[in-house]
Amino acid sequence: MISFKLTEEQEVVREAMHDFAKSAVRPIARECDEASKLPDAFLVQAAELGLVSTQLPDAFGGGGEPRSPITNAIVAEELAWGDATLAIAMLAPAAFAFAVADQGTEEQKRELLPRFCADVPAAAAIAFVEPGPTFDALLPRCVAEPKGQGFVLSGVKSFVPLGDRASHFLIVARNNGGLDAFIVPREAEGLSVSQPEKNLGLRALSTATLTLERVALPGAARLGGAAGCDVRKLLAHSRAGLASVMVGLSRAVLDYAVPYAKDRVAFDQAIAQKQSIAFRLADMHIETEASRWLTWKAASELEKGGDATRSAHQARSYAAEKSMWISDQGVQVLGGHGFIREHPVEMWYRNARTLGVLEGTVAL
Amino acid sequence: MISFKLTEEQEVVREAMHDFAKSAVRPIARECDEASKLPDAFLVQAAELGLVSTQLPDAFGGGGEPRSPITNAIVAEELAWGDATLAIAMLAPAAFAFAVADQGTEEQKRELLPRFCADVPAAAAIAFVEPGPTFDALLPRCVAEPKGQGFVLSGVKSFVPLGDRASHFLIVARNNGGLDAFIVPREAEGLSVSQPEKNLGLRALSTATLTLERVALPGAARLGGAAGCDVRKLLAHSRAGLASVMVGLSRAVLDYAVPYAKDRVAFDQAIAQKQSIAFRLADMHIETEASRWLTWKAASELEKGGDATRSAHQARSYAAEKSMWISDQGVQVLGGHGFIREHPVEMWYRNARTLGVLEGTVAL
Amino acid sequence: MIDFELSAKDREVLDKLREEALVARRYARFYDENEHEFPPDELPEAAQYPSIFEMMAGRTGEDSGMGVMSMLITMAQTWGDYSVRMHRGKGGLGNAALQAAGTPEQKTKWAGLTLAMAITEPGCGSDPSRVQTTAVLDGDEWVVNGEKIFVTTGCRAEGVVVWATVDKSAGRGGIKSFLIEKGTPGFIVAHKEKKLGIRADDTAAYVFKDCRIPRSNLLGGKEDVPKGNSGGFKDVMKTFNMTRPAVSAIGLGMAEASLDFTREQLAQSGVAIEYGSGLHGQSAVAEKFLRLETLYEAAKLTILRAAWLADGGKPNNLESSVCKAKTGAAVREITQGCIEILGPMGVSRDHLLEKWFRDVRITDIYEGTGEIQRMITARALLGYSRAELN
Amino acid sequence: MIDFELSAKDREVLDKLREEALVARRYARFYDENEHEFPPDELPEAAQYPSIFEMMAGRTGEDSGMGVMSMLITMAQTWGDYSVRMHRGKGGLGNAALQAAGTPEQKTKWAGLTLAMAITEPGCGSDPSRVQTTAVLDGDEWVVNGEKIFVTTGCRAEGVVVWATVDKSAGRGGIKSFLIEKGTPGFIVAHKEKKLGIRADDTAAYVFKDCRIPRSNLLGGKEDVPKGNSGGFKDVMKTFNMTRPAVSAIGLGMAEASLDFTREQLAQSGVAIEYGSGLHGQSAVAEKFLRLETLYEAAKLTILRAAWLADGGKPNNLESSVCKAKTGAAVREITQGCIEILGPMGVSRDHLLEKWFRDVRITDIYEGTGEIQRMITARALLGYSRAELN
Repeated sequence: MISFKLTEEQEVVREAMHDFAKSAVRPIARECDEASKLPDAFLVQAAELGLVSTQLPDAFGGGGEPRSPITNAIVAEELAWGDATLAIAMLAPAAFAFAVADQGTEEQKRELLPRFCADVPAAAAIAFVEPGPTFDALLPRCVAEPKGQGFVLSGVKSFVPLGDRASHFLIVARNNGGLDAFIVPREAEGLSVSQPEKNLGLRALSTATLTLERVALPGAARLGGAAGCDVRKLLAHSRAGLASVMVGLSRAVLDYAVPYAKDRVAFDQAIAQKQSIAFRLADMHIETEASRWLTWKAASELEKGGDATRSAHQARSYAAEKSMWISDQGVQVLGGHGFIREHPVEMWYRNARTLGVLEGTVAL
Repeated sequence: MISFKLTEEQEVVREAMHDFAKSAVRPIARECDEASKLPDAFLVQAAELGLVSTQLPDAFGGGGEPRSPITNAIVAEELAWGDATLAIAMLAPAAFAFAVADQGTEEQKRELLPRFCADVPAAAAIAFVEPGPTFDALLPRCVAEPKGQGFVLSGVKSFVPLGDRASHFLIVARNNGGLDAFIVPREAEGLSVSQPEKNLGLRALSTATLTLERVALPGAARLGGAAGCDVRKLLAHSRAGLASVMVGLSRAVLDYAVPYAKDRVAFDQAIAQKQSIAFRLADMHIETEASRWLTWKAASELEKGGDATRSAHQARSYAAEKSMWISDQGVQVLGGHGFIREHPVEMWYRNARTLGVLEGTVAL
Repeated sequence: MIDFELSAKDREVLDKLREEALVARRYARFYDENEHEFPPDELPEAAQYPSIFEMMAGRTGEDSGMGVMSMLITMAQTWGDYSVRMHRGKGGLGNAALQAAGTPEQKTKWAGLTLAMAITEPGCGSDPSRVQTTAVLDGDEWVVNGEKIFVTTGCRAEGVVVWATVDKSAGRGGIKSFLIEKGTPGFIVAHKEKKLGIRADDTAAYVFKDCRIPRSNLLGGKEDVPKGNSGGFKDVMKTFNMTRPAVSAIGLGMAEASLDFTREQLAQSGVAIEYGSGLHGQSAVAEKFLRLETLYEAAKLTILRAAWLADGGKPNNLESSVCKAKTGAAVREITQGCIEILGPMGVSRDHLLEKWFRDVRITDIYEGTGEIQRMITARALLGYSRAELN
Repeated sequence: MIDFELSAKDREVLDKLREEALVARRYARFYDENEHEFPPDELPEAAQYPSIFEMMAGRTGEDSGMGVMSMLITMAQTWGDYSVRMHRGKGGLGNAALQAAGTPEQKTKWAGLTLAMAITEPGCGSDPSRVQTTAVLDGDEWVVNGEKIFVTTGCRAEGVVVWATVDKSAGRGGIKSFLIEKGTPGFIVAHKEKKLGIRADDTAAYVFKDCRIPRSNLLGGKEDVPKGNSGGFKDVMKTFNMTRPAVSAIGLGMAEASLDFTREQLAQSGVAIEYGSGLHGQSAVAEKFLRLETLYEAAKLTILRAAWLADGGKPNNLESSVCKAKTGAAVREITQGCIEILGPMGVSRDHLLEKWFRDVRITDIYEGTGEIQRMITARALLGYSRAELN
């Protein structure tokens, strides 16, 4: 039955996350961007929210609540409303942990999941993106050759979040014809992790480039073991996650532009009273809504465990295009003030353009 | 040197063509559309303009003026301002004749060109388009197999203008790997010309579907004879021609929408005083201008005889997109009146969408 | 809980309706090319198809709300054709107004009539406050004078709900709606419009010349003219809260038909569409199609959102405008884009795509243009009054 | 005769300038990452490159007009970088104003100075008529008071042309421009803005506190306040007729650089671009690139059109707004689109594409936002006065 109704718990979570975004995220977003740095204190504070552990099995120290992509979509939107960069920093480990919980072998779960339920949870990330001008999520250059009982991994991954602190990476690679994901510890021989990349946006995410020179891995490093894993499912969870972040960013822009436009006077009227501005704000609202509903639809399909490849693709591509457009219009509504760093809009404009080229990094 | 200056002759031609479009074309456009018929009287009247003959060599009875794609672009825009359908009907034979004059053998010129210099010039057309959902100008399905000294032509062409009266068709087909064009008389064995097609727009053009069932042709039927011809050049001339027609259509919409919007009152103001309408009209003007300059650039490259493939592609694709958008906005500006056939805008909307899928049909 | 999956029951109903719609579609071209003809109240095949009421019997709380369901039903029907129906239900826009604003007596009295809605006048488009048609009380009768245009199904309707002012000085406050039955002296159907699309759906122009109707034909019965410029007008506006989503659904059903036709044609030509890939794994055509398909999905969800709110008894004025603004633009882009993809085939009248392109165009115009919808959206967003943003 | 081909001479000049620009580009990232630094007046390699004046020597009537040529020169330079130049020519926006509105004496007196232009104030954006800065005549001196923001090159300029009102009651008619040299008591450079892009190009905020300047520093010397709201203001506006195309060219040069970089990267990855084909012969990436390239070409031609009119001494107020509206939007779409095509590589600061994306953004804002340009375009198109359309 068609319903847009949040459960009571979801209403509570949304409010809590919004408060956190407002009080703990938004206030430090600019300084993190200018410094291109994630404050450790913030990550500790964020850990207390239990974003990762709550939905992990209690057998491994988790909260034992069932994984809920819908709830996670709501969480991601609220946190990203505060700041997309910090939201991804908070959610990246969950992407890794959920992948293991969902598709890992018992052994993989036993070894890895407890780390995310510790007081100071582990940092980890999924590595989907690759450098180079023709990156496509389903056509990675990174390759795994079977060797004996194990694999040898070669290739380059970029835009891996938390590169400065992640203990494990989940690396997507070709594996004779198909796709697979491999759990690679930071200290693996042949893996080199670059200094934080310098990028247009999401500057505080301290993303890294991973270079894999014939990294030898045991067979147990393959997510799902002998059975392997469903990379398209990882991708769908990730795309819906990115879409949620984009919706949060779009809403932030709109919430900032509306009062500005009502306040700002030109030609003896608030610019918001001019149709060209008013109608644009209307379209910004319309597209934020539409993006959210597409994201919720993907999340709800994921929650039911069906194949959400299509709805997740739709949510991400639509939200990417619209969040780009909305942040661009946000700059335009603010005019010169949209171009200077005294206001957050120019940062959102950079973050939107950067988000739009990502895969992986987060998941619902 | 960069210049947008028309020659004095071009200024004169433009004025003459505009007067003709205003007095002889626009007034009958609607009835021709409703009747899906080209009045013979109109074609006779149009012939007196000598659009085709003027730029054909005097050796074949022509005016002997050098072919001028720039002048032809100006002519096409003005006529299409009157009506795109009637403009194409007037210009289609020129596309055929110019192709022969430009790339034909002496023999082909001697046989065909005089027909276009007669008091009642011949009707003829280039057949580029093919039916089917994946038509691409450079990937025709129509094929010519060499046989003895000649060729055997098989395939289907659609949207061939003047199908009800053309005496000759220039048919584009694959010819071992490459592309060629073949002169096919209407009565050729194996060629069947359909009844006028029923289409969304350009209804009065009486386009036909040509079915070629192993049409046997002498080697001399191949445009350019043994040397063959440059189909990309035909395509470039045609695309620049279509772009000119689209520019004329766009200007017609704007010229109609502006006074309407100044006249129409809503919420105690002319709707043209509302930014959402005023700025849209501004964009309609801006895009009409931009389309015209792209078209002139392609025309000027064609006039110099260089390879205009790129500029012609740009002119056509841009003008197609913008004329579609402009006519769509024209309907919106008129509101309910844009949807009823008492006003020409709904016809222009249909014509724009139809023009956008064409290749061939006209040329500069 | 958030859910976008239809119940088995609803799925079954909608699937049946699409079967039916596919049959109705056979007649679509005929009524498009023969503008003077009216589609019949029942198609020859009607006997084999149950009425919607039979199909809907036995729905429970597990199924979607009626508002949501009626949007999906509308889409399923227009997916077949804009005008041709297996069973043509009675009732036009005027009946919605009657339901929304009529008194119980009025609802029962006129229940059986198909009612059109006459708002627009030659001088006024989307601005109802400019209504010039007057209704003057003379004893126990209203005397109506004025002209109306763009009256949907105005020719075949048995009656009409007419907007008229009882007090011009009161502006919007003076606007009331009146029910006038066909055949009433002074009620002239002036002519039938020739249109770009929806040609089987008649659009009439009316003239009222000293047309006398009973005092009781004032919809809602409230004769007093409220101070300020709202009141009676607001009642009238109520009508629009479900018609905006409904009109959006009408357009989107045809947009969906266009996408389905295009997908089919591409598949037959071996053009593959890959949902996993990004820009670098796609052909230009596939990428373009994916964009249009996503746009369809986005618009659909805004419609369902507006309807779902109504089902929950929540205000949906903003969302009704959001979905109409979004869908009105989307259906144009989708049908234009499908034609671009299929090229010459797309503009041929041998197929219905070109008709869908023409038919959807009205949905961004009637029941309030896209501009009006953005105005309403912006006012809500900015907390502006009509005076502050117009 | 209509012609879009450059003369051999002009081609040669522009080719040389691009060589030079490519060298300047080496320094682009440094000044972007080190916002506090000023690019030098001459780069280390300067000796090897002739000045523009030397290069331009010997041009004839066979070559393009100076207006057109200067647009192409601007594009060639910003194709290298927004701020870094091999030889930094003296002169800012203020010098253009001096040329347009100054008296002969003023032109000679201040010829040597680099002049910024101070128009915007904290309270007024694109609406100059709201200027609050005042200039009051006291004996033989003007006393200037007020604040200015977004003063381009305001820190390094040696002087500034300031808009101030001598009579608020006269509205736009009361606005005059004054030349104030750095170091004049009461002229304070308050701070330097941190920006999204064009970081090497300083943007200053000024404060004027009882700043006294000679009576002769009134640009143009006309002290009388014309009736109605035009006059002096119109003189001031003259400045904009070539700066709008120039600002458009600044943005488009960077958009072209983005396209060239993207084309190169795609070519290296074996992505072919076919100009003959339609939708069905292209990959999604190639089709997207073609669209952006065409958009670039379209915008470029609107700039050349506006400049060509000026060369012919024809009014180009409308065309200046047309080209700026078109280009301001085009450069955003082009740089955004190139990043989308190249994906992660596009947002990496290892390449300049992400910088071009940031740098071009200002060109749809300063010298009149895209909205203002559409307003001017619409007024001309509709024959509306400022009062009729605002």
